[in-house]
Amino acid sequence: MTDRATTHAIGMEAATPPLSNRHFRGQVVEAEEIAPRIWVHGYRLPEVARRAQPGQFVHLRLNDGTAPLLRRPFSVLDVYPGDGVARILFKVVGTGTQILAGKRPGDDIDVLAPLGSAFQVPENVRRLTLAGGGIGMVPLYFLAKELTAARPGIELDYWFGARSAEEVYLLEDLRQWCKRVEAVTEDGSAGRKGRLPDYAQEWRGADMIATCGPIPMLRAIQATTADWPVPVHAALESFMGCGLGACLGCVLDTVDGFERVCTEGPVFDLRRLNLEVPA
Amino acid sequence: MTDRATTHAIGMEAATPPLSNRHFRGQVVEAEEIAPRIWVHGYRLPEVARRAQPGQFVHLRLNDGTAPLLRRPFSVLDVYPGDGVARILFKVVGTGTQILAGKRPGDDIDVLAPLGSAFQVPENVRRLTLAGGGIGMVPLYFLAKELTAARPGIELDYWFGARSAEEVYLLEDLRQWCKRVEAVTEDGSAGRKGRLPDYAQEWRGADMIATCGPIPMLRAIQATTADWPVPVHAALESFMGCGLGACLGCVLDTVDGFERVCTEGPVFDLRRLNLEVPA
Amino acid sequence: MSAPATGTNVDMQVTLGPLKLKNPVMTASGTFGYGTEYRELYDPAILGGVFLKALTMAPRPGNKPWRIYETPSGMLNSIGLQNVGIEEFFEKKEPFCRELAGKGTAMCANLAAQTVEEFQQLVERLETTDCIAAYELNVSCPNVKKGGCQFGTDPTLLRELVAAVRPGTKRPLIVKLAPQVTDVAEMARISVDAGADIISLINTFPAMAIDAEKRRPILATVTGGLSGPAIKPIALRMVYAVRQAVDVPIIGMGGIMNWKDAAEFLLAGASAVAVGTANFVHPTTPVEVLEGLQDYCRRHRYARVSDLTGALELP
Amino acid sequence: MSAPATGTNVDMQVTLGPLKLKNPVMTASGTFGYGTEYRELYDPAILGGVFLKALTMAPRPGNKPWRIYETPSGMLNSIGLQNVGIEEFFEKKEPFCRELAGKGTAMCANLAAQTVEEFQQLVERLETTDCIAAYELNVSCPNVKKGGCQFGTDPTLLRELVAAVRPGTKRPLIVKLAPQVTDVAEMARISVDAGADIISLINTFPAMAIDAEKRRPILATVTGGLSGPAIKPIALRMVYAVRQAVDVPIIGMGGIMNWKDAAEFLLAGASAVAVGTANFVHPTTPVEVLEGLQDYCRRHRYARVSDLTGALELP
Ligand SMILES: Cc1cc2nc3c(=O)[nH]c(=O)nc-3n(C[C@H](O)[C@H](O)[C@H](O)COP(=O)(O)OP(=O)(O)OC[C@H]3O[C@@H](n4cnc5c(N)ncnc54)[C@H](O)[C@@H]3O)c2cc1C
Ligand SMILES: Cc1cc2nc3c(=O)[nH]c(=O)nc-3n(C[C@H](O)[C@H](O)[C@H](O)COP(=O)(O)OP(=O)(O)OC[C@H]3O[C@@H](n4cnc5c(N)ncnc54)[C@H](O)[C@@H]3O)c2cc1C
Ligand SMILES: Cc1cc2nc3c(=O)[nH]c(=O)nc-3n(C[C@H](O)[C@H](O)[C@H](O)COP(=O)(O)O)c2cc1C
Ligand SMILES: Cc1cc2nc3c(=O)[nH]c(=O)nc-3n(C[C@H](O)[C@H](O)[C@H](O)COP(=O)(O)O)c2cc1C
Ligand code: FES
Ligand code: FES
Repeated sequence: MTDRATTHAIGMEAATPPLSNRHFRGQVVEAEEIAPRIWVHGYRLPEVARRAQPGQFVHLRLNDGTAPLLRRPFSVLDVYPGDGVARILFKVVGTGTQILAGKRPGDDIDVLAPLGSAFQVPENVRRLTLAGGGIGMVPLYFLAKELTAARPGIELDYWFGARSAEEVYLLEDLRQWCKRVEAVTEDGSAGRKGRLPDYAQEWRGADMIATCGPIPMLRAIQATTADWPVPVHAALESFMGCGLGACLGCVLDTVDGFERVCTEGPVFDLRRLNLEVPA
Repeated sequence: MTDRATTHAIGMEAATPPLSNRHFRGQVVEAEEIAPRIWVHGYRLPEVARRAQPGQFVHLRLNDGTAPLLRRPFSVLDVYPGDGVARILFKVVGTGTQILAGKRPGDDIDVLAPLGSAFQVPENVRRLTLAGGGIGMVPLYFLAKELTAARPGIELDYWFGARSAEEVYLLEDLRQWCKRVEAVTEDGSAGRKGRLPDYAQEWRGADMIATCGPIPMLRAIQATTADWPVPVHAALESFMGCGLGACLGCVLDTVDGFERVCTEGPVFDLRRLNLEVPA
Repeated sequence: MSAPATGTNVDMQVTLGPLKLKNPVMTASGTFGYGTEYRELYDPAILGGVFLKALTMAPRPGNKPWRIYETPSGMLNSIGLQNVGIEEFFEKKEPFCRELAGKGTAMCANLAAQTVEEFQQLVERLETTDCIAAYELNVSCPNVKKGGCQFGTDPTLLRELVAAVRPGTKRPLIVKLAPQVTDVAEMARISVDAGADIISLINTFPAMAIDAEKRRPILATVTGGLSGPAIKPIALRMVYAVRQAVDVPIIGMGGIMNWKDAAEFLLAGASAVAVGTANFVHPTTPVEVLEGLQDYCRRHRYARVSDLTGALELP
Repeated sequence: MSAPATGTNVDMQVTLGPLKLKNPVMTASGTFGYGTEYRELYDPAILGGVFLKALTMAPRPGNKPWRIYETPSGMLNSIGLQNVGIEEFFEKKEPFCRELAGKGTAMCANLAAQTVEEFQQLVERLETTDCIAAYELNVSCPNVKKGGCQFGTDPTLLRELVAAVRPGTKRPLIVKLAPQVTDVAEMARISVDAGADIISLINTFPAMAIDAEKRRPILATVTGGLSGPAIKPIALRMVYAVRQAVDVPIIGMGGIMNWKDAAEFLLAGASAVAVGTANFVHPTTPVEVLEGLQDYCRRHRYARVSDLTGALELP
């Protein structure tokens, strides 16, 4: 993993001292619209760059005002510990992400991070299928990159689900790390036509499945893989309040009762989840 | 009055069609911080540039969100009808003005304008004293500029009140138009020391006084000039809702009952106002 | 069934008991003057209805300034029912009402009074013009010491008032409920039992702002009424609660800023909506709400906007 | 008089009847867990007090998701009193409470129950630990079908509850009032008459959000409680109204985001404040409120922060 001194030049300045072990003020060092309404941001956050693991998220404050009020959670896309930079990838879907998309290199950013659980890939996994729907690709991108560096020889299959060709991105990076990269689009404009779960049978050979995406997609994968003898882990989303485990606002239903996406999650054993509610 | 083709270059593009006779979408064509926290903005608003008169104001929407919610009123600083540009000058005092200060040339701006009453200078006025406190200088600047163009030979005295030297600006422009320009600062760091009303006796020779500034200042001027045989007109401020006369939120007390700053005002005969409340 | 709104195949007409509106978009009392103030911005005749600024028998000067203040996603007002009084209304404002009424916009008088008798007098006087489509009893203004607020918070007084006003008119009678009550559904039930044809809600919430540096209340009246997007979630809940409690149509309001907000009120149970504070923020909001609702109906394949009312699917 | 807070000559201590706090800054129930969740961000021992997450006798799973949603300058929640139950509290959470209590932070238990008896049992059980500084009766949670809300809106039930709980403890008894009542001052009076030492307010407002495109309520429970800056003007007015009605001290809350908001609550009549939703937005808000209030007192030459209480000057 090479650090990118040029792109992250601003990141080379002295970092703002951490506000605490989990609360940082960083600077935007990279802001690029890589596809329509899809942005990649790099933040100078040395501690986060050192500590964040695939699946974990950052909880961003968007403005100093009261609307939007709450922070917004985003999975970590990857980290450059040498530069002290952590990156996210996000899609503009509402007010908060619109404000975020307006930030420019040099702007400050207030971050709680790294938060939540990470993907745990057992040592014996030789072949891992990564199945990301839409921006669900983000934590899996990080996972692919980290595993490639940490476990030479591991075989990665990457399945990228999207509505159409223009919502498929960063495939070049993924191809560097993965033996097989498949795009699946609803309109067939890139790769195969259909939805990710339609192709789940092709993941049969994997020692583990790691996935992330909309709840209907996860529900379908849950059904298909129900009796497979391999771990199936998923990164989930939820409306979040604190991000710290205090408000109990972000729970999902599991076989052991309600669990917090921000603390026990976002990465869960998919089979433990009851995804009937909500949709 | 020369139009400034260079500065307002962006302004030469085709204007957005007016939303109505009073409601326009314009573009920022100039944005300069001329003194600490004091900004001059130029907007491409051909209709407003044609119609606005000294004393009138524009009512600006700051964002698409709900906080800040209400529009903010700003006096017109001057207009360049040839360029189709109207300018304002504002001080950053809170959230709204902070957002406004973040706008850059090319950004859109949503404006209700021109609103309110204008300074009416009787034909027989030969010598006019203009007394502006702080950003109260804005409508008087416009008035000085317009009268210079429209009534050659009129004698203008300009008194600029401020806390200190750094809050005194645009004196060069005023000196072009006014026979006498006096600064009065509370700390004596520029011009005379004290507050504007301390020098009101020096305005005795004028045929008319036009003033604008904080209510305590206006109250003092009201007291001093109470029995002077000349018109004393003032531009007032108030918290504003609609800006259009509908909400009845912006009233001040007058000898004839409550009157709306946005409709009957902002320019009032100072003697008609009861300025006891509010402070 | 009437012709669908121009240029669309969605039927925008709504029938609120005895009150027919050409579309469900109205403007809220006190936020639209007498309709004249917005003429330069768009033609108010496109509106389904207009709630006029509150009328009292005698002219009222209103409260001292400051009267309004901005709060997070909301605003406080304490206008104090300033209005020209019923006689000057007839002299100066009635002609424009007549003009709009002639174009099919329902002009609804918002009545404010301190006594049952004054409410009755207002109705009696307004019965003499045919340009008023309905009466809205403002029993909920939080901004006058003695100005009708007690009617909105006291079940017994409310019942007496509505029952006393009812015989005075055959026109639709709308009761505008106060939100600062323990059980808004009960107040709706009482109003309907006593003869109300329609319930409108919510009025503003009693609220307060303080200038910490000056250590003084900001409004001259100390407290005022909170309106705007801040209260929308409360208003939606109240419309939903009233919808479960009574059978008469509801006019919903409170923080409507766009067509989406309006759709939410309709889904929660309102048959029409009124735009208030948004008129100050973005004066063409009612026009955009109307267009947005049409488009929403088209996308969701509702032939009539009235099909939206109460169409919320529960979990 | 105790020593002034470190590094300043302002006396930050406040005395709320029987409850002494080293400073007037607390955290609101349900927004700060049991105090442990924020330890990585700052030392909660700097706080004057902490209101623990609501406790019930049995563990409660809470409501189905979605439980929270953002609204203009506010948020809805419908947690449904999820908590570990009183016994697991003793096993797992009590040690940290003890630690904070040992450092002089008043740990206040927030009690929720469906019956008078369960409230009494909670008090009885908690009397066995000396780390609890006070009890806050949560009679106002809008998010459970049968969860104490009726106590907060029914004067008779409220009186009975407070009178029944009072004899069970000599510790300070705080009643947390529901805002969705016609006369909050009256509910405060009743609480005080029945034995409350302190009034805290406001809890969240019953409210609702709808997904217009899906035509469904967003929260699984349909309605939830509104908190945050949106409700601050309403909360301030209620604190001010209660201040006129009763003599006992008030703990004010509702949308406090910074020291200025906190100062406003003190000026309106509160003796202490609690930070709620702001803990989610900016977790170090309580620290900044504390520093800001100290600075405010210095600038305005108040020797004691307690001098701010009710210091509002009326017009
Ligand atoms: C752990 C976690 C990791 C995430 N990682 C990413 C990521 O890497 N990239 C990315 O683009 N997005 C990610 N999201 C989703 C992202 O947080 C939301 O898209 C964002 O908060 C929307 O904010 P907004 O203000 O623009 O939208 P809003 O205006 O608040 O809402 C717009 C739409 O998004 C939905 N929405 C809003 N907030 C959430 C939420 N927290 N969860 C689910 N739906 C929501 C709303 O229902 C609405 O339909 C993640 C969410 C979680 C919980
Ligand atoms: C007719 C008119 C003309 C004006 N012309 C100018 C001008 O040319 N240049 C300029 O800089 N300012 C002008 N103002 C004042 C300007 O509107 C306010 O400074 C601005 O609205 C503050 O917005 P904010 O969000 O930054 O402040 P806020 O955060 O809303 O408030 C900051 C401070 O400003 C005060 N304030 C806010 N709004 C108003 C208001 N409408 N009237 C008085 N005080 C207010 C608040 O009490 C507070 O102390 C004018 C006001 C009026 C009514
Ligand atoms: C400035 C102002 C004046 C108002 N005057 C009246 C009034 O005279 N009569 C009345 O019934 N309601 C009055 N209202 C309440 C509105 O009609 C409406 O019920 C309330 O503002 C909620 O809607 P909104 O949030 O969309 O503004 C007034 C509201 C505002 C903001
Ligand atoms: C997520 C959440 C959970 C809450 N849980 C409780 C609770 O368990 N008991 C209680 O009395 N109040 C509870 N409240 C109410 C708060 O304590 C507080 O009264 C209210 O949120 C208003 O303050 P705020 O606007 O600063 O948040 C909760 C509020 C929130 C936002
Ligand atoms: S977001 Fe608060 S507990 Fe998860
Ligand atoms: S601002 Fe609405 S009447 Fe003047």
